[in-house]
Amino acid sequence: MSLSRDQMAIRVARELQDGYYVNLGIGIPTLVANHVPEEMEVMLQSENGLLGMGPFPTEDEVDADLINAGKQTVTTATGASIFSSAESFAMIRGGHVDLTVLGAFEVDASGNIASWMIPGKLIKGMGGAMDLVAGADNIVVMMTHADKYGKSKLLSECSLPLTGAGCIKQVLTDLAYLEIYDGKFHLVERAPGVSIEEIVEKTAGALVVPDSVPEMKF
Amino acid sequence: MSLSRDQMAIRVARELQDGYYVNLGIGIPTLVANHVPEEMEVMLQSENGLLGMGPFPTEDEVDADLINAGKQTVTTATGASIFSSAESFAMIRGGHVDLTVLGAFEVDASGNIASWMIPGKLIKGMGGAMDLVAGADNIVVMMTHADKYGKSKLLSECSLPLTGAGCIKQVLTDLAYLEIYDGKFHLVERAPGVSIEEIVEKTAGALVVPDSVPEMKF
Amino acid sequence: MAGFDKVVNTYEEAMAGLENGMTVIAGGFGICGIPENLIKEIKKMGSKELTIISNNCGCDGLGLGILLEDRQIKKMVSSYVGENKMFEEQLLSGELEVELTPQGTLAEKMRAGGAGIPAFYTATGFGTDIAKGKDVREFDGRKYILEESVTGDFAIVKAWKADRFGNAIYRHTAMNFNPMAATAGKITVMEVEEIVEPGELDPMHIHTSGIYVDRLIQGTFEKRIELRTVREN
Amino acid sequence: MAGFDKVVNTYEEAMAGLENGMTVIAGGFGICGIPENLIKEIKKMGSKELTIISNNCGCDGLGLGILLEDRQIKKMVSSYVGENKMFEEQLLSGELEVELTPQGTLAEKMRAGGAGIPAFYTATGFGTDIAKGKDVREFDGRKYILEESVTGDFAIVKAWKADRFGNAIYRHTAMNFNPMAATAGKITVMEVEEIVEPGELDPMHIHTSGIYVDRLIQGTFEKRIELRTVREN
Repeated sequence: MSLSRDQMAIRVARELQDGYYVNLGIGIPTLVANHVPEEMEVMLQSENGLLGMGPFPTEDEVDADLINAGKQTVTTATGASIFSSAESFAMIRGGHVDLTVLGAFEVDASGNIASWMIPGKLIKGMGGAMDLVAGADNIVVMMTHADKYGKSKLLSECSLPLTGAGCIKQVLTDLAYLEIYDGKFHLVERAPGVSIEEIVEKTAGALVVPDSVPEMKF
Repeated sequence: MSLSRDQMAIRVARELQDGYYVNLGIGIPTLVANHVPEEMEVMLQSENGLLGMGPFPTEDEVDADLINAGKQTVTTATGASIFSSAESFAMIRGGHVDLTVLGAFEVDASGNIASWMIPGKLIKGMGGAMDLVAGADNIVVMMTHADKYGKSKLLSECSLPLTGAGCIKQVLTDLAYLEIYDGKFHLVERAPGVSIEEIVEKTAGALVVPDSVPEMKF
Repeated sequence: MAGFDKVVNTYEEAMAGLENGMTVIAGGFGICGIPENLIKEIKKMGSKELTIISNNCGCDGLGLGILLEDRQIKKMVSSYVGENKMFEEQLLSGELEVELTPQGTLAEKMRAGGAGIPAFYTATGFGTDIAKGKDVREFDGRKYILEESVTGDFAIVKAWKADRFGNAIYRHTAMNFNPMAATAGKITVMEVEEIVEPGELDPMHIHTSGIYVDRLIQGTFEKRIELRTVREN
Repeated sequence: MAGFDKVVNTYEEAMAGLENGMTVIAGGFGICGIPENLIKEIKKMGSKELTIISNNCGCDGLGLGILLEDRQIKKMVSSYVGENKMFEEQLLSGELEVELTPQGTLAEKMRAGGAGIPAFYTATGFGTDIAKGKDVREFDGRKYILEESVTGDFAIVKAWKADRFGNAIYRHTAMNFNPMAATAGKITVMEVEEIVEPGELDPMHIHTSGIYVDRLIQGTFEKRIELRTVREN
């Protein structure tokens, strides 16, 4: 069985460590916030200038001046700090964020990522994605293994315009957890009940399958 | 008669305009602050991170955390702002300071300035002087016309290591007020009772003397 | 004499001097912390062929989006131009030019522009379309591209409070691009919710020093919310 | 678990891991806003061959000056090394190397180092000895030199107050180089006059975000004044 979105978030949350400053991309990555282990503290960075993002506000707390990078109203957590966009990206570009989780259209065996533009569709812009992938040492890409037509999103070479070159080392899909190095994908874990054959079949880029590939446990 | 230090400061103060943000270098330039015309407001920038420098503190007001770039204890004026050194030099480098007044060892007819180092003597460092001369459009150099041995400090080419290249356009000495352009010094005003001959004699760099050179009035 | 008093009383005065073809840098993220009324004044003035440097282009009917209605914008420099029907139309018809710039690079370009730094190297965008035609250089084994700074004929920003000298503080994440934008205008116009007397704001907590502010005006703001997201009480 | 609590209880813990030959970036201007006790700890540890990046080198008997006593410094990167007898001796004897850097360039080098900008162009120093060996490039008809950023194995900074998470505010001009230094250390150690609980400081007025701070310690400070200058009451 492929992972549900929540299971994907749970698996990514296992990469968290106590005291981590984390940037969660818009979309599925935000679900990771719901699965921070209880004994652990993490602080969420929002690239529009907030470190220490709290939960969504109650109706009474809603404040037009307090939003996240997804433009949603939010609150501040205890011990938050607020700063300019230049300062925010100084943190990101300077490698001060411990973990970045973001979605993608494609990732390839060289660690390239395409996540911001599909030619022919309207261009909306890369927002902070190019800065995030260039700035973080520790990035987890979170996406489905294949698109809705069954076409692999783990390629030998990205076909879409890149968000960043050679910067992705870890990918969590609905089928597997993989690492990227030496120009290849390396299968590390598989979703419960998902066969190695299915993963091999749905991975277009070079894939190394070790002798033993443990199943994720939930 | 050559100008006194106070007369020099009075003459430089005539370059001030209401609402000017001004950086006064350490030494003689600080005297300019004493001669701001009464109907005028200027704000002093101190490059260690203070805009709106007030007078020296009373004994009771002395605060080790509030100093100027000369390391003297100071106070803040009403409407002051305090910021980091990076922000301070962003103001300076970005050309936001309206007038900079600083001393020099030598200035030459190309607008070069030497003000920070005399080889053979111990090197103390340029501090913020190189940034100030590179950042300001409007700089007045304030110095004696000749050194204590009578040797001109207005040269065809600076002999000492430069603080900045081609950045000085105005010089006020104890003998004259001069502008620099087209690779020459241009005599604009002379100190009361100082002859053009004396100025010509003590200016080593190319000097243009117009038909009429008014005396400064005090 | 006026001294450091930057206060102007009308939006006409605030935007006086804006001409066709000029470049305007605007603060704001989405429609949070945008200079709503200064933008409305630009619409009223009808200036054309503007180049606008701003992270986003507002939305339909609010913020910079309203300048699309009369085709006042020639070119947008932005990181994300979002969901804006009119934007899409003008882009596809070729009436509007867009220079997409990564968000952090855009923020740094504004800061650099205000700080007298003409260009800087960044890893952001290396190996992507953004890098095309840009210098590449290696430092410590990693490759970076050279990005040039930006400045504007005008900068329009929105702060929370400012004293009459233009010393300003921003409220929460309405800060965003405003502090950098404020430094990068030949003429910087700031609108605020409240103007106070000099001395009322703590010098240690000023976000934007008055040295950057040329004109200051107090306004009232709609402060629309783009995505109202709430939890149960 | 510790979470974001950065507080350490001893200066030994604060400086643990400092080794011979490392680079240390220090905040402070003159002896204003210097991390007095962290410097004393370095003296106590006796680390040698240090490269120190700091605007100044303290004075005789206080601040970084005390590291000269046991010849712990191999190289200083500073804008002004002031009146320091021991400094002069070691410089003239060739025991100490000095890399003089314009003050604004030094501040920007630290900021850039912390912000992932490996190099930037500045007009400061163009045409002077500082420009020797550096790339020159013209932008808009003016010439600029390329300056590379700096980072340290350690950064040592002094703030006024910080919460346990390391969110800090500085007092008056004791801010100076501290905010940039704080961003540029692989390990950043901050000492403060007062540690408060998270939530006590307004998020909008934090000067240095806790993300930059690895270790935090509360100390007592001499805060000597270099030039006490007063006027009549």
